[in-house]
Amino acid sequence: MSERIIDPAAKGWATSWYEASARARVDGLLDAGSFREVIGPEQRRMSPHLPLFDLPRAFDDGMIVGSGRLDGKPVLVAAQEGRFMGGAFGEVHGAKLVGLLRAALALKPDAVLILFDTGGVRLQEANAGETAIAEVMRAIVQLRAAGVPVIGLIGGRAGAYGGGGLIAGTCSRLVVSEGGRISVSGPEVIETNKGAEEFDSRDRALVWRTMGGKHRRLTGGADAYADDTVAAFRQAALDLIGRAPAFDLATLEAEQARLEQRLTRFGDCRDGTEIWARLGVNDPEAVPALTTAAFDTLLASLGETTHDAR
Amino acid sequence: MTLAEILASLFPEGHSVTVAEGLVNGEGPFRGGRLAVIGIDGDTALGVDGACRLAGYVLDVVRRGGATPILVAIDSDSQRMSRRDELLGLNEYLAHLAKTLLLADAHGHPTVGLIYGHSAAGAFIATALATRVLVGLPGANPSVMDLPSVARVTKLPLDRLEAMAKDTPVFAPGLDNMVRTGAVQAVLDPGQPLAEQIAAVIDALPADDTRDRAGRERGGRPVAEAIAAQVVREAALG
Amino acid sequence: MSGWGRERAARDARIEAGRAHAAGKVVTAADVVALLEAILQPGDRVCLEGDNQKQADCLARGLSQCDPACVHDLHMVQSGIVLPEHLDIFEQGIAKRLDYSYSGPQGARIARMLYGGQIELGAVHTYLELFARYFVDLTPNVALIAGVSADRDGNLYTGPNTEDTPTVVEATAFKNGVVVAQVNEIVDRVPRVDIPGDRIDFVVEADKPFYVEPLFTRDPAAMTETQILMAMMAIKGIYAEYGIRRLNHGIGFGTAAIELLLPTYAERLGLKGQIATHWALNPHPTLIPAIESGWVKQVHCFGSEVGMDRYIRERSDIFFTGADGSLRSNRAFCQTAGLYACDLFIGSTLQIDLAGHSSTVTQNRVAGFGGAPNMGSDPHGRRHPSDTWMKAGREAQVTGDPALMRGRKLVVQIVETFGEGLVPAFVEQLDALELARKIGLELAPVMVYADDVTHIVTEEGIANLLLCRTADEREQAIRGVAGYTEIGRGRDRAMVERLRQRGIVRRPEDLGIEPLDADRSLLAARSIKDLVHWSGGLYEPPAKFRNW
Amino acid sequence: MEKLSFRHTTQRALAGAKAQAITGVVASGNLEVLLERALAPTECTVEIETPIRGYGEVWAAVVADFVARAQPGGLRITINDGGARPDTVSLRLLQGARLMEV
Repeated sequence: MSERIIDPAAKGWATSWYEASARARVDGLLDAGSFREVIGPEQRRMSPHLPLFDLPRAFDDGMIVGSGRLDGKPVLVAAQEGRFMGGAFGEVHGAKLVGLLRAALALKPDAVLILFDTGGVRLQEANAGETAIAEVMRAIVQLRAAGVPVIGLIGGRAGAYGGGGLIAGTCSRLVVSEGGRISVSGPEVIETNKGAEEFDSRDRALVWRTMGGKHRRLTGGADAYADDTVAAFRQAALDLIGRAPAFDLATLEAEQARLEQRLTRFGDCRDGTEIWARLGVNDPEAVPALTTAAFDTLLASLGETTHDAR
Repeated sequence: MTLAEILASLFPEGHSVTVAEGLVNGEGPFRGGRLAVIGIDGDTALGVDGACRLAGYVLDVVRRGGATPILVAIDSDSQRMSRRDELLGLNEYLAHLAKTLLLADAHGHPTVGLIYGHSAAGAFIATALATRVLVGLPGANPSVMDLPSVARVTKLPLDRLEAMAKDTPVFAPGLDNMVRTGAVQAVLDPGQPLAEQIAAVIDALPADDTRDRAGRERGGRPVAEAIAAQVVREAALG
Repeated sequence: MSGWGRERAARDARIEAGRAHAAGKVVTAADVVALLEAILQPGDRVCLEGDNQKQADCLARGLSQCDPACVHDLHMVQSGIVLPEHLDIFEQGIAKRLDYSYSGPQGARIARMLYGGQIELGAVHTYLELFARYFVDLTPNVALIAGVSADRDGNLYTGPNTEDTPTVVEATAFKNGVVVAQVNEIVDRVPRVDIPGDRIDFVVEADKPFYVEPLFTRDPAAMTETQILMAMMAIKGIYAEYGIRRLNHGIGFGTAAIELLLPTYAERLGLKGQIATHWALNPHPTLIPAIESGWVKQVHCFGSEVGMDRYIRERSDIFFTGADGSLRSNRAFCQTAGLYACDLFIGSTLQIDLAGHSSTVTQNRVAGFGGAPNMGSDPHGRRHPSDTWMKAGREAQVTGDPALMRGRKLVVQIVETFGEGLVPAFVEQLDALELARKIGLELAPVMVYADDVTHIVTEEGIANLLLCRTADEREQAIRGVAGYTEIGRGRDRAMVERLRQRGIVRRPEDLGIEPLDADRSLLAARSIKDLVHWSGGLYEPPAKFRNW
Repeated sequence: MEKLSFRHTTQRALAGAKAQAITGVVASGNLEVLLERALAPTECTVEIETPIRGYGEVWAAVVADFVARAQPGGLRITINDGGARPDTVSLRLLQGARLMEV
């Protein structure tokens, strides 16, 4: 399964990360033809639980794992398919990622790349999904402690929500695009539980100011901001592999300080634009419309958004 | 059991554990040393402020060194659902809290989760599920989502879900189902002193993450272990 | 008093009564109910401006709060039944009879009320018909209209959404009626005078800006490969073939896909300047890439579109704008343009029968017509030729002396064979017939009649109905593009093949189109954000369409 | 879920030597198609799992047209359907066959 599913040259368009399938992302991210899938779709390791709910299954349960090369470097890769069950963690889905991370501990690749695209836990397999997320987080931390960087890439339709947001927070480094969202509770969940006064989920601009890629990058929740192209994600992942922070007491103490400082500085802010203004952004209202180049220039002028405290 | 009863059973000689705004912190004498306790009480939702404080407590224990075990006692709501929490990056705070517990474990502090009330979703993952071993007390009620909410989202009738929940531990809320999934290793006996039971749990800490094996043995997660093992077997750098 | 000025005197009396609640012409939002109770009389014909887009919502709320003992049995004559208040007044007894045109968002409720006899229905019109009747036998006694701003003399600025206002005011003010305008603000000087003050009797400063729905915004992110394939076929098999320059598009995703393929696919076919240059169209955001690429020469608009104002202002070479720079739309004129000056209408529908009649009515909804039947019809009064019109005329069956042949307007239905929830678009019998029977309509609500339709485009191919010579050929041509619906599977395969030989049914491969090439990468914009970029930041999409 | 299964004989084997391919995603209105070169050169099977019941005749027609058009001899085709419309099914089948011809 290593054909070029999308040939950018023939289309005259860069391939959008947001629109691409999980397989197309993996295919375009890695060196051409280098991806080797483990437990491919032909093995039909599908969810044993979805039929109980009369729901269709996917051959790969929405999680694609395997190995490949990134600019020649050996890496392991996991990719979630956000369109199948919202990319949510079920038993097989989660176990494939757990297995990949455990394999990495022995194989010591140059990095593990996790291509997030998830709404969180799959409700129909909630206990399995939640437990798998806990297993994933423990495995990531062990890998990081062993010196293997774990890089998260977030720019899919489903974002990185729920437990996916927690796993993202455990990674060594995160790449995010404008469309990427990172959050625990989704806007609809907050609105359902707390009312539209708390969060109007139909106000999409508000959603992105609160949990979108630019906001996360500006506030240090992500380390790199990429254009919505597979090529840009590939470049960003390459850049980050060599700059992964250690996992030790010093890092977590720095993170504690960073997060405490965020509460002190921004704890009373009601909107993303207020936070950006306090960060020193001259025209916060203009941030959502900034092009990648202009946004990168802005980031460069705000030193504190780049850190090793993760 | 209430938190006070738990603490009394753990620390017959007294302790310094306090609860403020639902956050639990302190310690007590334990097997000639100390047992640190952090946690959430009173079905409190875990937001950015609480997660940050709990993480600070864990780092304090690690900084003090030794091999002080950490008990994470949980009766919480889910993560706090608010615009402010998400604006400030709740995922980073919850992940940070989990990471501090995992770091403590790596630094030789045995970490034990104890769920004695409710817990759900992000709050559960960031606390009790981030320990080396999680045990429960009868009456505890971990859940990802209650059945009426599941019914709403899946558009399945509640009575059918209730019937399915009886023999499908993979999705149904409740302590027994989390035991069968392997997330909760054991249920303690509230009639016996907890100090000895926790000590026994610490003495038997598994070296690796054995939750998926337990899930297979107990029937709650029939295939996870085999899938993960197959990936470990077959993955190779190319 | 002479016997020839009674209407004028009655009008003066109404205005006099209304002045008690006004300072000059100006009325506060709090006094709307008192004003309306003063100027309205039982049985009045009232136009409560509800257009396709903008709504006189403050006045609608006021009317619905009037005392039915004082204001009752009104005869509402308005194009749009859009707000809940538009129907509340019938339940309250304030209004009794209705002549209207379009009821999209209230389609289900209006069906129930018609069925329950709560509304005495005159007729469901097209826009142009209703506008025409304003000047013949449905002239309003009172018009309640909406604008952006007014001065104290009543000079009115309608803003980019002028829509129906000039027509309504023309009919009312010049035939002894009273005109009340709600405006978002009272200003010393309006940006431009859309309606002179001597036609406006009262100005209400509304409690909040009038509501406008973004009806014409189609998110490219939701466009499917199937819609792209249909758009490719339409461009190559119809636009290029007939050299269509003057046209109108419906609001569906299929036509939006055509707009987004102009600067890419159509450009590669070398069609720039040959097709799609002059438009009667609302300012569709999906037309921005074609405009920016130099495809479009001119666009006249029925109304505006939320978020497009700044863009239009900066593109006055393309759009009709006032001295102040903002868009001047006008529904009556644009409908006329679509009817007489366009060579093609292309739009979507929900149901097509075996003869080619189509309807957007489903069993429980009366959505009305709006303008589609005028756009989607062959105007027999047209007398100017064009190459497109004449070519279509030659393809149609000519009876009698060929020297007396006239042209044909192209009326194209572009539909996916299955809609939402696997509901087939091709049916034995239109639901409209059953609905008409159920609620006692004399005329079944058919959107486009079979004799007006010239082509049907589906993902399976194009049926050219002009070239059909018998009813049987027509039926098989329709079945021949009806895909896997029951209608499609019921085709006579041999006959469809014969129709294919004659070019009546054309498959993608007959047009040199490879279905697997129908890829989203062909779209000039794949997201709303792309449209913003194309516009140079001038397009400001509403919040619900943003994902950044 | 409804399970459907079709077996066809083709005039020839599908070109190319690719062993397997997958296209599409199981999502609302979409489907995934797994194609494996696993049968005799003039055999083709198509197995389907779909949550929408009662469309067996439509599936039969879509599959028959595909087989006639693509001559996918040698292929075992398995479909997980998410409620796709027939035109989408046709498109995915043709996409899948093209991937196998590489």
